[in-house]
Amino acid sequence: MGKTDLGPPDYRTMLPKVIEKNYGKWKYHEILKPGVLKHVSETGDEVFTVRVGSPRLVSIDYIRDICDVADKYCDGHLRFTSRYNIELMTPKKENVEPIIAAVQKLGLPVGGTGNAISNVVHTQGWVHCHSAATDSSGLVKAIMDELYPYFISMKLPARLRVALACCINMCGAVHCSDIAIVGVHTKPPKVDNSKVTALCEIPTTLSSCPTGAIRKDPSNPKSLVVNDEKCMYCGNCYTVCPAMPLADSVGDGVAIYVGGKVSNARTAPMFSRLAIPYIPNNPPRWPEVVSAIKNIVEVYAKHAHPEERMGEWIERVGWESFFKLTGIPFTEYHIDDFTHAIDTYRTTTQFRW
Amino acid sequence: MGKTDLGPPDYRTMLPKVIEKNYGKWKYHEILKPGVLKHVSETGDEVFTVRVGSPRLVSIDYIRDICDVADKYCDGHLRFTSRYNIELMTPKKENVEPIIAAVQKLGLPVGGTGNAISNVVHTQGWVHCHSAATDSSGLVKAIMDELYPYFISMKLPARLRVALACCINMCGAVHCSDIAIVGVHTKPPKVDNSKVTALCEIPTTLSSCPTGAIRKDPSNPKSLVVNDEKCMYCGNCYTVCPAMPLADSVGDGVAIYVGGKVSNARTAPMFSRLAIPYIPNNPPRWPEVVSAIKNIVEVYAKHAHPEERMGEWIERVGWESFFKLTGIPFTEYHIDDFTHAIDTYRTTTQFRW
Amino acid sequence: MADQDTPLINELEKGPWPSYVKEIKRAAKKNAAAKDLLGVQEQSFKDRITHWKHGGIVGVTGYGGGVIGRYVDMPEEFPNLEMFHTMRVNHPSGWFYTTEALRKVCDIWEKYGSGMTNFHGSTGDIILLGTSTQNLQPCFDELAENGFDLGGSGSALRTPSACVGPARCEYACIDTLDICNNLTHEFQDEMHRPRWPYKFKIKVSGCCNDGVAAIARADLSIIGTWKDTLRIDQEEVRNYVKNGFDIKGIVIDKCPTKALDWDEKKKELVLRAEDCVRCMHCINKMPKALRPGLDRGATLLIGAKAPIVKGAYLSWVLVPFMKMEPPYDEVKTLLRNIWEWWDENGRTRERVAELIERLGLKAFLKAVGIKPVPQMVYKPRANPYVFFE
Amino acid sequence: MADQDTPLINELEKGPWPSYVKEIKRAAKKNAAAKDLLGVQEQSFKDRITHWKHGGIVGVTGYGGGVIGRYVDMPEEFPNLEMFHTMRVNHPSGWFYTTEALRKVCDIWEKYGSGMTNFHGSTGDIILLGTSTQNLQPCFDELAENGFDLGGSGSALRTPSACVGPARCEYACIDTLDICNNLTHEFQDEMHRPRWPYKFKIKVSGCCNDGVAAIARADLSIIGTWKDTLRIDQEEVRNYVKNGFDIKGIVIDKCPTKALDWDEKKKELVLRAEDCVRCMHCINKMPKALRPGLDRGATLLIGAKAPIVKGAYLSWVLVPFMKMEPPYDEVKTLLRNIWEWWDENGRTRERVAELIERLGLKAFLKAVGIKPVPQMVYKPRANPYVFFE
Ligand code: SRM
Ligand code: SRM
Ligand code: SRM
Ligand code: SRM
Ligand code: SF4
Ligand code: SF4
Ligand code: SF4
Ligand code: SF4
Ligand code: SF4
Ligand code: SF4
Ligand code: SF4
Ligand code: SF4
Repeated sequence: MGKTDLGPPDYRTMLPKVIEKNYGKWKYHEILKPGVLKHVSETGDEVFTVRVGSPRLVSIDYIRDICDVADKYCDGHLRFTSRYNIELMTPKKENVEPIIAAVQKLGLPVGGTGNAISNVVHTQGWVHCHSAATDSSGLVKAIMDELYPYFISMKLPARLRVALACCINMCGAVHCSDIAIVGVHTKPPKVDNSKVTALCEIPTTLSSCPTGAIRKDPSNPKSLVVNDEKCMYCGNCYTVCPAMPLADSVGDGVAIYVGGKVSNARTAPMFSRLAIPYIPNNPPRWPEVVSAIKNIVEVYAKHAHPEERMGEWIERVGWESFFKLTGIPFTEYHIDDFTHAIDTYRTTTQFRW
Repeated sequence: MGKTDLGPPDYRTMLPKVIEKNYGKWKYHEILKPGVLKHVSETGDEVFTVRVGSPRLVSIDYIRDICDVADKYCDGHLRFTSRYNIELMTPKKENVEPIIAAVQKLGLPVGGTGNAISNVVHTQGWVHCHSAATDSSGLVKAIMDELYPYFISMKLPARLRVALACCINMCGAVHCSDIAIVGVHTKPPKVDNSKVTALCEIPTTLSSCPTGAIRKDPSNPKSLVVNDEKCMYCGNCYTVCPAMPLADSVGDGVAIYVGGKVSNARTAPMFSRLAIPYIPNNPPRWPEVVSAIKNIVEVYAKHAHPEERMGEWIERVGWESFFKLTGIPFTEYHIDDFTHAIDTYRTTTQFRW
Repeated sequence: MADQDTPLINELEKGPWPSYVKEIKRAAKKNAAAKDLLGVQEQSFKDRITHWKHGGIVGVTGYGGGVIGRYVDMPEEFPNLEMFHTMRVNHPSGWFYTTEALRKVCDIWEKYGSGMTNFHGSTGDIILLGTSTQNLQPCFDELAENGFDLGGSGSALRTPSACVGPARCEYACIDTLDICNNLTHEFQDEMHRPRWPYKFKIKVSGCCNDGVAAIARADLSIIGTWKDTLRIDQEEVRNYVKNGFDIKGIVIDKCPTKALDWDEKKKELVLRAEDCVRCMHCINKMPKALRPGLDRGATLLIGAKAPIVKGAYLSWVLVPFMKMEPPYDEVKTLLRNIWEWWDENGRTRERVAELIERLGLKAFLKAVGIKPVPQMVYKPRANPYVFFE
Repeated sequence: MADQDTPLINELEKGPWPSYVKEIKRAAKKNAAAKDLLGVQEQSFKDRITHWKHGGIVGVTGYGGGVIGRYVDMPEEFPNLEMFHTMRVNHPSGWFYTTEALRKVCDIWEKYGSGMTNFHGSTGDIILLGTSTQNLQPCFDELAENGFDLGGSGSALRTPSACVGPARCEYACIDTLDICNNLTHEFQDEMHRPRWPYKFKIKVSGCCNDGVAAIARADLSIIGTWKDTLRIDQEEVRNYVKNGFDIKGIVIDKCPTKALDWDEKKKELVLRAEDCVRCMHCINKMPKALRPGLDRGATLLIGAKAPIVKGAYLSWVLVPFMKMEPPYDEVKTLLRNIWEWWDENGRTRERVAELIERLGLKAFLKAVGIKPVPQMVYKPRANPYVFFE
């Protein structure tokens, strides 16, 4: 047996020199242009950062390509951001344009800083996850092709965070994003009786269902039945039991939630809230999803005040105005009926028409 | 058998002439001084209203006294407000001072308008209710003796509504008052076995308990036992079963909730929230309760902005500041642990020290 | 009960606020039950607990409610309180009275009751406090002969109430008194014969200042509002400002949606009408200059109640705007639909809001035939647990 | 898998955003599994469903986690994906790398895996996407020899992560990287041997801009803040204003507590320090002029998670302020106390926040030895259901 419990490499061994030297001494920063940051230290040192968009799902050769650039201009160091972007740092201002040229040559965009749409936090999708109600990398690619102009510029009222989860497990901070795209099943699991006996721990499966929709089949003790009325397609049963697949080529699709945020700047963090309950999957380019998102971004860009995040704008004008301005129909699905539902019901005569 | 389902007298038969004539035509009003309103009609007519404080729990001779005043100055009409005050109305300005003199002769205060503390909405207490954990009329009297200066003046930042309920059934709109005083039991019901058989519908009683604290006595099927750990003294069992009295001369007392409002002016209506979990009953004058309320009123009066209700002020400065400024200790009891508790937990790093 | 026997409550004869103890003493002079009431009050002050027992069911012929049965737990000491029931007498809308009518009530109560009253109970009834079982029927009969009827109690419609409204308030957007009176008369059966899962309350406020606290304590809250734009008399606005009124601090800055501006150049109040949420604040502070709009009606909200059992509820917007004109058929139909659904689905002692919470607003809206609109909610759901059809 | 066999996903080679399809194709040139991955992706695009099956438990010796087992549901068509497990490799705090280290990982993955990766997974690991059961151990061993270890999966501590912090950010109030690294090393056992009711995540942000979204997705969110007053360089403030910066619109008006004013006369920014809730906004907008205070530490919050099962949670304030200095014993003790209580009381698949909700924050505070303070709540309870001791 080899080594265990080594832990990750010490970050100190990974830091570029200028970072090591000025660690904890940074004084202020400027955004020189989209994707280019300059940080100034109390020591007078400066570091320039070029932020590079990445598709995240990449080959090892892609990583090697990036390493080549870092070797050439960044003394063999680089980092990734919490949103999968690559950051190439150098103390030399004159390296900035060459870095940009080099990554652009690799087909990678520079941007994602300031009041932009940065990279999309996302998940596995049809590339790896058994739970996925939609694809992840594919849909993100379709979306970012459309939102690309917002990545390479800083013309939005504020930063706009887009995230995507391929099922309602919502891997990533999807539930607190300015725009969250979530894969949803809309049909109850189809019990696969052949698997129940072999693979299913029946009591666990029964108790996994938050609505009590699953019971034993009265006519067959080795099987389960789902009460369709009670099922809300959460997939919790499938997580614990392979005999309960929900995937459905017609029923699977995407919901869009908006107005979440994570930062505590100005306003407290907020959850994203339901804008569009369901759009069926339409690969390879999900045109309906993409245009719905574009519409929301554009309406937001047009109406929000400077430095106002999506959710802050909506709270200011009211959700009734959000639906009016975006033209998105308000339906019974938008009305919460989960455990804390009543806290969303309006207890005032204050509203807009 | 006499008449039934007659319904209440038609309000039209009760209106003073000037009201009848200008019904729906009022244009604006002024507060001439504390307790005196002037309403001006589009017709040019005016009506003057003298608002008179009342203890609510009154003898018929009191009503007759008031009727005498109304006969003399108000053409035999009067009304009561939604907070038990008496309103004497006249189109004649010259009647105002005589009305004031007449009611003051009866020992009644004039006031309760504008940014004042108006009458206390309250309930039955030890005068009539079996549920009462504190007295109502007595405690209100003690409180209003202290708050009297605020009734006859208009010097607060905004109106301040005080209400009192003698148990947590909270008769009245107590739960949305600037200051709400609530009678609370703090000991579980003492099962009166002699009554269980005769007066108690056992299944109803068992199911009345929201926390499932009551069960049958395993050793005596005709009796019930309460799990003290689980009991939150709500009295719901006592409402359905006389064998479950909670009243306790040591455990009964008063809690104070603050910051509620009903109007939709500026802010949405708000619930009152726990400021002081428990003060034991101390009749006849409940000095600890009275001084706690006085303190809250004074701190509010000192710190709130003009036209800022108690709850609006607290929301602006933060509850942490409320506790700091009033010197009221924050305890584990203030932290919600009921069904929607988590909606009160702070999900942001924004707070004051 | 001699004066020296009640040292504790005597303390409450002192002080500037009018004393209910004095009132009981006044009644005690004429009435034995009122005299015992002094005694039991003193007793409670001494013992620091209530001395009332659970009420049995008592009432008048043909009615299931309107009377609260009450018995003292020390009948030997206070024999005149052995029975001490209250009668809830329905008030005329807006609590307007002629002295003649009031004196009549007093005379009847002098004859049949303790002579003690509440003007009013917190639901709005005249509370006649304390009489015996045998006196209930004659007392009721005589009240009825003089035009008074009982209000609600038990699992029934409770006495609706309304703010003074158009009778003496320039803000009233609906005829609160007529609505209250009309609905009360329409639903006499629902009020007098309890047959629902629990109580149901209706309150009517002429504007969202909500003078009867409808939004906090009425299962159906009817609150006046307007659909067009509030009216501004710029001349009067200028007068306010000229007289030193801090229009910025008091009005502009406090508008919840920042819909107002003061144009210092033009000396004009500027309103972004589409942003106004009709909160009344600016109107309240400048009643001579600002007035509600003219296209008037009500916002209907559903479900307010006190904390028992699931915690208190404020009412939820149900119908953002409804015209309110006699005979008020639309609201009557809505009420009947609500009651039908609630009656069918509600558990014992389950208020309508609790039922809506249990079965979902969606189900409720479907049952009463109302389309979902965003005005019903502050915000859409955050969780992904949608039941698709 | 020839190019013409994947017409649907080929569409995603077009467009300005870099294409992951191109990346799979690159890997497919060298690796059969990657080639099949193209095929299964095309298949999913055609069928509009996923083709992955539930994973069985697979792993490396001595560890209970760090690997996600995965199998394709059409093994005949895609034999090289019959097993296609991912390995979660723990990243160096802040995601800083030398190219040397990165190339090493690439080489190892070329040898043992599909050649496809995620830089990074959304918890923060390097995701090595797709290998067989038999390759897991040698791959792991070689990673370990080169200084890399697996991250967390299953009912264990998950890979902690931290924002770039003091390494390249002037806002950092705590040493995010050191805290993250220190805790990760301290709790290797908790990470590698799942034994809790469910997963537990830790994330560290240097300030409340919260660059790792800790407050939304970490059971313990550690967020930098300060206790004294933010620092103002009035000269630089004036420079901003001079250069046309809209200080009123962008800063003053947007301060959540209205703690700021611009004194036009003195040309000074006025701060009411006691009202500042350290939201960072003014600092964010004027980084040359404003800086966090100097008495620094962290606010600790508890409980964020995704929606399964009870709906999503944001973290709740647990410790308003804690000094954060190595060896970070205070937070370590706290973590151990939390885990002990959770482990003892939690049900299977119950996150710590769900347990706190079920048993009450009060009980939790008692168990971990923290005194209640008002900073923990937005507001006190409104309901009267207090359990007195
Ligand atoms: C590099 C990164 C940290 C890291 O460790 O990787 C980072 C870096 C910076 N952030 Fe951030 N933030 C980073 C993720 C985040 C996140 C987390 C996320 O996106 O999932 C948030 C919370 C977002 C949210 O609220 O939903 C975040 C909220 C902020 C904010 C607050 C924005 C607001 O007003 O709500 C600022 C302040 C500002 O820019 O005004 C900020 C500011 C900054 C500054 C200016 C800090 C500094 O002085 O160096 C850095 C450059 C910002 C820029 O892009 O313009 N950063 N920042 C992350 C870059 C992600 C990316 O590739 O796009
Ligand atoms: C790989 C990753 C998505 C990605 O592409 O980035 C991922 C993938 C899975 N997540 Fe996740 N989660 C990943 C980050 C997250 C996050 C984000 C985070 O950690 O910051 C969350 C939200 C935060 C949280 O923990 O609540 C997240 C919330 C979930 C949940 C819901 C948990 C909950 O309590 O609500 C599940 C369901 C479960 O645990 O059964 C889940 C379950 C899963 C499983 C294990 C599905 C399953 O039941 O087998 C997924 C395996 C997919 C696969 O094919 O490999 N994953 N998952 C992320 C881990 C990579 C890494 O280690 O860096
Ligand atoms: C007479 C009465 C209606 C009735 O049918 O009986 C009434 C009458 C008026 N109210 Fe009221 N309100 C009356 C109960 C209420 C209530 C209900 C309550 O107190 O339980 C409220 C809600 C209180 C709350 O929010 O908790 C209420 C909230 C208001 C407001 C909004 C105050 C605010 O800014 O929050 C106004 C507007 C104002 O005065 O600025 C208002 C304004 C007025 C005006 C000025 C309306 C008018 O133009 O005539 C009346 C004189 C007010 C005064 O006292 O200064 N009235 N008003 C009630 C008098 C009660 C009393 O005896 O004190
Ligand atoms: C007399 C009155 C208090 C007063 O002094 O003003 C009153 C007195 C009682 N209320 Fe009430 N409630 C009175 C207005 C209210 C109000 C206010 C309102 O109607 O605007 C409320 C809050 C609003 C609401 O309905 O939620 C109210 C909420 C309750 C509750 C809690 C109901 C709930 O769903 O939370 C109970 C408990 C119950 O129903 O078992 C209750 C129960 C009672 C009982 C019947 C106690 C009982 O179980 O026997 C009290 C009889 C006391 C007695 O000795 O006569 N009373 N009660 C009020 C009725 C007078 C009238 O008709 O005008
Ligand atoms: S979001 Fe759902 S489908 Fe996507 S990776 Fe996470 S668990 Fe799998
Ligand atoms: S999908 Fe969710 S709601 Fe439906 S049966 Fe499975 S666990 Fe129950
Ligand atoms: S609040 Fe309680 S004690 Fe007081 S009258 Fe109402 S039910 Fe009786
Ligand atoms: S007082 Fe309430 S909690 Fe206690 S036993 Fe009775 S019903 Fe249950
Ligand atoms: S609620 Fe409105 S309409 Fe009714 S009295 Fe109060 S201010 Fe006037
Ligand atoms: S009524 Fe209220 S919302 Fe409308 S303009 Fe006036 S203050 Fe603003
Ligand atoms: S969270 Fe704060 S300290 Fe960390 S990178 Fe973002 S701005 Fe800087
Ligand atoms: S940090 Fe936030 S709260 Fe503090 S002064 Fe700046 S903007 Fe206001």
